Amino acid sequence: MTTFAFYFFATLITLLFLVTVLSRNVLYAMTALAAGMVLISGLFFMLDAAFLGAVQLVVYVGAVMALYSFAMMFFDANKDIKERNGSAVTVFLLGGAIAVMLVVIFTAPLIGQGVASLYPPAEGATNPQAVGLVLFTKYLVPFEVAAVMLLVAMISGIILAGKKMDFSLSVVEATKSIDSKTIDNMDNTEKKGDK
Amino acid sequence: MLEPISVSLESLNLITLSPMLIAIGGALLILLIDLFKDNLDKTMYVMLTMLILFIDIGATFSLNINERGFFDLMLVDGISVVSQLIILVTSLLFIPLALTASNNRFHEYSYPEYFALFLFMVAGLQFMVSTDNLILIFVGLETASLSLYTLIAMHNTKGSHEAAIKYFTMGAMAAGFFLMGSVVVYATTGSVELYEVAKILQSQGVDGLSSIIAPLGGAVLMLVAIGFKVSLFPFHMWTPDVYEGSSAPMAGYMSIVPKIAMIVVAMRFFGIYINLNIEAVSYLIIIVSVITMTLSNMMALVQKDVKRMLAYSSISHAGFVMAALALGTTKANSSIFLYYGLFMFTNLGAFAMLWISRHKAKRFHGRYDHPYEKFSGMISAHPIAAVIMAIFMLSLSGIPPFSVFWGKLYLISSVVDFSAATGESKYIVLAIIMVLNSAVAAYYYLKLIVYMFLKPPVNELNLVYTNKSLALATVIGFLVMATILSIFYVQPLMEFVTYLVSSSGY
Amino acid sequence: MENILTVLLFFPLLAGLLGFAVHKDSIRTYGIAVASIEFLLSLWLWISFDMTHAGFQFIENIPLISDFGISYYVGVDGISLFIIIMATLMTLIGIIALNIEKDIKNLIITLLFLEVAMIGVFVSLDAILFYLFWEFSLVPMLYIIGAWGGERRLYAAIKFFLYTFAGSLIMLIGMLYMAYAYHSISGSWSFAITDWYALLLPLEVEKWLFWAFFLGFAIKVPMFPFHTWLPYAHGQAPTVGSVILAAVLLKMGTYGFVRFSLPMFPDASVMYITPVAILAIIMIIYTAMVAYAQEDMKQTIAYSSVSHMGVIIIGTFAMNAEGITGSIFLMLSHGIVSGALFLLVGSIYDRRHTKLMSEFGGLASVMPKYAVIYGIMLMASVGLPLTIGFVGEYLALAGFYKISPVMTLLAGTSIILGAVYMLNLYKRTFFGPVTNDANLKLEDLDGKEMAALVPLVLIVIWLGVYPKPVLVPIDNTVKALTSFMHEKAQTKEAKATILVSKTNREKK
Amino acid sequence: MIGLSHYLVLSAILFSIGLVGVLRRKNLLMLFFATEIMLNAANVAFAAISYHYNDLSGQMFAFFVVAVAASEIAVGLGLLVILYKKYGTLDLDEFTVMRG
Amino acid sequence: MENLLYIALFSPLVGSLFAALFAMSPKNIITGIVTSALLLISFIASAILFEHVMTVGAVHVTMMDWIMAGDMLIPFGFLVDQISVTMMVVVTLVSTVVHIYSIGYMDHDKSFNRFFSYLSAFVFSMMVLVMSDNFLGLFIGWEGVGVCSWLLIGFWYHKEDVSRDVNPSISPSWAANEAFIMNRIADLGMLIGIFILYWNTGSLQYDVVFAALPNLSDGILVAAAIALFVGAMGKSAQFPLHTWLTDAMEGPTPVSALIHAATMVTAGVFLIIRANPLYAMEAVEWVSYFIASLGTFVAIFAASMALVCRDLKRIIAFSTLSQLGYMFAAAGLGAYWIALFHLAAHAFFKALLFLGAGNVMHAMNDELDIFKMGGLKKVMRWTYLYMGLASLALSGIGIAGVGLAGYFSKDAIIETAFNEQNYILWIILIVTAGMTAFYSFRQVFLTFHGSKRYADTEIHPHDMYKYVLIAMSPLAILAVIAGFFKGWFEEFVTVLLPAYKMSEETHHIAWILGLVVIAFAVGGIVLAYIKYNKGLKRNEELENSLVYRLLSNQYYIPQLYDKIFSKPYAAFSRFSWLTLDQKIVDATVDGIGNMIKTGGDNTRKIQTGNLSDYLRWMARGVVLLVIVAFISHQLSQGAN
Repeated sequence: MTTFAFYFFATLITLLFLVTVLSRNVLYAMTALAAGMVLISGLFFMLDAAFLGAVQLVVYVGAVMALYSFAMMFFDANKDIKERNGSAVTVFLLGGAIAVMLVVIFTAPLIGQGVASLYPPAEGATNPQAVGLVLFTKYLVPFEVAAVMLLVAMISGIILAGKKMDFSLSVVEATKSIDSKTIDNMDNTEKKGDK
Repeated sequence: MLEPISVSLESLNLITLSPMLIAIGGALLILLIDLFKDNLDKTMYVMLTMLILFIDIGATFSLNINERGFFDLMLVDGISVVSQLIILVTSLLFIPLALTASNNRFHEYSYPEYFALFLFMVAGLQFMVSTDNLILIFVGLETASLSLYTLIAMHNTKGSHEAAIKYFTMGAMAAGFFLMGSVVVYATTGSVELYEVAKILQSQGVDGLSSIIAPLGGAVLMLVAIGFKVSLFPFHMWTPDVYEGSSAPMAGYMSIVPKIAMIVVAMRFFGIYINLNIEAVSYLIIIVSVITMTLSNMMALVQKDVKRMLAYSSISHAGFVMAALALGTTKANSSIFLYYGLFMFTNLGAFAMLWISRHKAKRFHGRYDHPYEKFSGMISAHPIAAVIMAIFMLSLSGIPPFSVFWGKLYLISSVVDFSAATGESKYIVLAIIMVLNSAVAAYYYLKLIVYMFLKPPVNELNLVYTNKSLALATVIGFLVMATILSIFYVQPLMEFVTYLVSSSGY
Repeated sequence: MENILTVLLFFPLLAGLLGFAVHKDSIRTYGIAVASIEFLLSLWLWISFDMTHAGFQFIENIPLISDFGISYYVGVDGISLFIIIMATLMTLIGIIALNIEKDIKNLIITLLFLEVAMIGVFVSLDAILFYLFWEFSLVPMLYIIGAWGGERRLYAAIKFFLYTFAGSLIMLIGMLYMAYAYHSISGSWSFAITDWYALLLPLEVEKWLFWAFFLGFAIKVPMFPFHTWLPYAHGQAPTVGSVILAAVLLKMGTYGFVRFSLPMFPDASVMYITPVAILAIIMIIYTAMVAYAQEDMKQTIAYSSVSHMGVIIIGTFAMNAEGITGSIFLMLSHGIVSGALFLLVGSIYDRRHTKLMSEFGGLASVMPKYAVIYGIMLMASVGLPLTIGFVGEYLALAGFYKISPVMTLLAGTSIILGAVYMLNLYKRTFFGPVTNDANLKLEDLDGKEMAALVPLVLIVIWLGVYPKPVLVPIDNTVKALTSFMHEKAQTKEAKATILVSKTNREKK
Repeated sequence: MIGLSHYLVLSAILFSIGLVGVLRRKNLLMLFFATEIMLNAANVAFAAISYHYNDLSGQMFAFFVVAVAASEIAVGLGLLVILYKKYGTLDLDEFTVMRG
Repeated sequence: MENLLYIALFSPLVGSLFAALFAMSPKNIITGIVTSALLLISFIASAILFEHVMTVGAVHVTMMDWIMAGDMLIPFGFLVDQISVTMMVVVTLVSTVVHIYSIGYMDHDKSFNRFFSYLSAFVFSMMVLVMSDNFLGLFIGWEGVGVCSWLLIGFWYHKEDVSRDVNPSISPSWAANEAFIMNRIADLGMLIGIFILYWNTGSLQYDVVFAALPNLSDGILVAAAIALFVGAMGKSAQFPLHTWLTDAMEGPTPVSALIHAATMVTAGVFLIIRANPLYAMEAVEWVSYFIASLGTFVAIFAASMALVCRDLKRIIAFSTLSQLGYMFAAAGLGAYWIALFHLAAHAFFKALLFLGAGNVMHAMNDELDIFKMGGLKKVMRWTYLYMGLASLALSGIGIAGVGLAGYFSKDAIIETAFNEQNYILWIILIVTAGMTAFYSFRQVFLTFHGSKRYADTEIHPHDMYKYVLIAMSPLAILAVIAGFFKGWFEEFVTVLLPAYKMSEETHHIAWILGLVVIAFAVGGIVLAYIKYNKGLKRNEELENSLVYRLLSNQYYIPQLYDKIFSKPYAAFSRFSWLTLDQKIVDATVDGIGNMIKTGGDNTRKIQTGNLSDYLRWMARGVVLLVIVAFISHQLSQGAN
């Protein structure tokens, strides 16, 4: 049963992600991505990581995909995008080579066989409980840092998408030929403006 | 039912968190102030940030070395303290560069959030160096990186956007490789804490080809991520573009701070391999660093823009430093910090000199802000500025008695010592390659001096120091003095660094 | 005054910094005054120098970077004493003869900084301190060549800088290795040369260290085939630059051989006498021929410098007191003579703005004083007895004869070939009818030029006739050096080759 | 029986797919999709190893990766917005002013 | 006596410096007078010293230390013994005469003062050369006379270079350089000799060196002897370093008289005589024999060229060369005192001959071609007399113990050759004696006898100033009577020099030998008389013959040197500079620089600015790292 489920999920995820990567249509790509993410959460459930699976569903399919959808609309990108892919061969060769390499690494005998678990799930706890136990003791600091990171991301998003970025104080876009005087004037007027 | 967890506050050793908490708290304070009061002048924020950094430095100094805290997650050892100090001091020198002559000259400083993000970044980097848990390293790294991308983009020029997106995208890919590296490490040892990893590898042994594949693969994947941040070939490609696109002080800052943080991570991570005598990793690092310093030197040679040249030069300096990292001796590791400790004054100074002459319009070249021609004949127009810039260039090229020379000296010495101690003459070859690279590098630093001192002014658009202000002059003055008088503080610095590095066993 | 060396070293630095405050109309006089004081200080050094004492004197040792064994460690012995005096003298002469109006303030200040670096190299007893001044000397020279030079000055300046810089970096590796070797034996770090002297290295190590140092010194000397930066540097440099370059900067290389290579690696030095001597002989003969082919007076003198430096190298590797003393004396004499020759070429260049021999001819009738001084310097350059040039050249060759008669014969062709190109130069420039009308109205040397040149003429003759006051201190130190080397040498060949002079043998 | 290596190989393949996407995409938005795939690939591996060792660190790691991914998207999209405003395109072939 | 020694030595220097003070001012007769007077003082001092040496013995002083390095200690030491005092007297005497003569000769020259300065400086150098008590001191003088000779040959430096066909010596400055460089070549040999002696005897003092000679191995002795002789060959213009001497005639005639006839060129002979203990060693016998043979060869070689020469001064120069050959022959055969005697005698009559030639030149407006002279004996009676006498002396005319100086000295040499049973040398020397007589008188007859071939020019010859002619008289007298002091001289110098006595047999047939020589000499004179007394009859056929052309072009040796030394040297120099130095050595250096730069240009291309490319490079980097890691692993495994 698990075997079947694994292969089912694995094949499907692979195919969906391939669509994401290869499709010319943003909409298809995004849909396939979202679907892939959902299926990955299936894998998580299979791996006794129920909480992670839930987070996966909530964050990815909920938050991330929503963001992407808004972005897609903003960029008006639901049409086919012409991409000049000059060297497909190189790309696939590289991808293949790295895949082979990773496979070799992962299939190599792992020396950690039989290593004692450092943070086993607490006895008799459900997965979310166990996760919570570790997360709020050992990993409290990363958790807080992650909170800071999300704050940073929020601020960044606000700033970058904000109106204030529409004009720039840092440059004078000089398109026509300019002579030194005008520039000095520009620099000077600015100075005066400050006072 | 689950047992309640009881944790004593002392065992958490919260003091280990204090420096980062100060930075984060400071950032939040700035955000709060911004929330309640608009239109405060940037000078207020600059000073506030400096004060916070100052307290941060104090907190860092008061840390006890070789302590763990918070369920052994935090690790305050020598290299953590010394790298935090480098990060903080550089930040302290970087922030006042915001005080340009007129208030609204540059976009980023019009945001109070700029300073908050900056402090978040500092905190992220501090986390990154104060732990040996890959998870916290990753989260710290991402916190710092995301802040940094924004800080770059906030300069708000076309170049800065291009720079930010390039940096961001490559950073995302590098993050992927960091994760895969962590996966390999985790898969191999069942732990994401480096000290545990080291223990397990030590006890299991890594003999034979089959058992080394995974650790070696992990090292390769990690090296991609580290190489990206430290800018090693061929993961360096963002560097020149990002430096060119971002503001000059930011470029100078980037050439030191994120790198030193990542180097600490590399030291922790590769230290495991080196302690296990896996020579392949040393060779790997050395080969990459040699390629890095050589190619970036060659590319720097043909640049037309000073800032871009400095970008390539900082790549080559990073390659230089990485070579020492591969040795794993105490001296080599201390020399890295000594090097950056001395390099930061000079490099930041050089970028600051570019900064004060930054114009809003590109007056000398369609694309570049600081083409060499801009500095032509500078000695007659601005003799003092020319001399200062020349001193920075001489220092960068490793001419004694300026600061970088001492770093270089100690660093090469560590390579030579290693060779002599192990009897392996190939490390002498490494030393020779390193010095020959210095000689090549001297050419492009010299080129700027040649333009400043030996060429007549060719452009009627004379160089104006629009950004010059007392604050900037003070910072640059300090940097120049630190560069010139380095001979007098190298001894205590060396003593301090060596003490810190050796006390935690690196 | 125990700390006279420190005063000597930092006086020009201070003067240079204060010089920024001096008005540019008065800077010339200021420069002359400062350089004179410095010269007098160096003379004082000579007077208070204990001639009978072979070791270092006026030693000062202040730790700078004690964890790494770097200290401010200075001192002089018979070998460095006179080179220092020559450096201060040539700086003074160079400033007196200065004929540049453009940015003269910068030039004078640069010269004073250069003087610091030059003196620093010769007083340093700490390898890193030595290296510091060694490298730093490139910077003012770069500026002098690049800012006041001829048409291709940038090329010349950069080539000069990079070439010598690259070479000395390899030397730096050697120094670091030495420090490590010292560390591994004694347990502490030291870059003090005197500590290094005592170090007995394994032969293999000695060998490659020898070459590491060799490269640094050889490029500075410059030895064939590393010499090509020199003609450009000289060809493009302003007069004062050439004077100091030829007189002092080149000596740093040969001084390095005496100070580092010989006492530190006696076995390797003996082992590599032949290859080094072959290079030196090629350098002597080949560059003498190239000098002969030159069209430009200054280039001839530049190449002749290379050729003469070959003799110095030969003398240094003679491994006996005669040769080494000779080569040190030759350093002094070559410094003064080539400095004077460059000054002379400079004065004609100032008048006619060309240095091509074909532009001249018959100058002897138009500018007799000039011709006389030129003639004296020329004769000193070709090593006429009773001029300064003979003593060193003779002793260097005589010393090397002990090593190899055949190679001495080849090296001795220097006296023939030197005469060939020098006389050819003199004939083309000074003899024959005045063919070029522009030369008819040339004025003879003026007071400023005479003030610069006449002292040199006097020195040339004085030290040619009575070199004893200079030779004796040099010789004392060199004798001590050879006996030290003899004692230190590990191989039989080295012990046999390094000759201890009689007086020192008797002492034992 | 499905073992650890199955998951790891799947992870490797997914990672490579993501990588191929990163390498070939010229549209930045779609390039970001590919980076998400790379991060998810790592998550699969973490979860699997965590399961294999019966150790929660992997899940923790995966948990933080998700957080990072979310933050990255926020910043990344912010950057895309400003780029789109300034350049009017998301084609990365257009952003090649700085080179050499 | 020390003071006298210093007076003799330094008064010429004082004179020179005094004249030098006026070097750049217009002619000032005082310089001539003062220098001459100082030389006279020097001469007197020398003469007193001569007397002192004869009666008391040698004087040896050490003035001060010169060079001290290692074990080498070289003082300024001066030794006045039989050999040096002879030289001193000869040198100062001839110099004094030449100085006084020059006051007249250089009368119209604008560089009058400079000339005297040089001339006195030369005398000083020559005095150092002969008086020094060590080899390096000798070398000072050796080089010093070389420089003065360079200055004086090139005295009229303003003359321009002309082709060899017009003037075989090209120009004074060219000739000066040639002389200097040729001498330098020999000097290298001499220096090597000095090195050999120093390293094997530990000193350069004559007495120490000579005392140590018996302890040295044969090889070293031979090497030292050869090296020193090479030095002597240069200064005394022996084949193949002889070409400079005739070219040196470009200098003012007094210079030729003093330097290139009487004094400097004999320095080589002096050296051999000085180093007689070395050359008398058994081990170096064959070197000495070689010296004698070379001397003999040069004697006839130079004489042959003189036979056809048309240049008044060059004839005398060739004859000088020839006579130097005689001296070397004598020295080589071991008859050092005879060589010294001929040296002294030759100094007198050759100086006289040159000064006479100077008079002729003065009269003929510097015309030197004897084919354009003739019939001068009426207007220049004194000169005619002096030159006739000198020529007779040179030819060695005399009979039965009565004769001119040359008769005694030269005959003795020829006799020595016979005495050594070296009949080949003997015959050659005799033939040379005949040739000497012929060319000497060819010159006399063509100059003074026959028709006035200068008649169609503007020249109005007249004799020299009286005081000049009077000043020349001591030389004339000595040329006549010097020979009578032969026995006395032998006694004087053989205190120091090895005595050389003819064997019984030779002594018996000495008068026959003398007759043979006289016969050849007279034969030469007669032949000259027959051919040239009536005037010049040019024989086109003869002049175009191979032998004649060969001789008149000095066997084409200067041209040959030009072709095989000068031109290739210049060409190779240019090649070294333009090709080796610039295209190979320097181009390599620049090439490395350019290579790095080109490398930079090429590598830079990977930095396309395109994000996709960057990402791909990152991926390539991963693959690259894997490969490198694998190789590194193999490497480290291989190493362990």
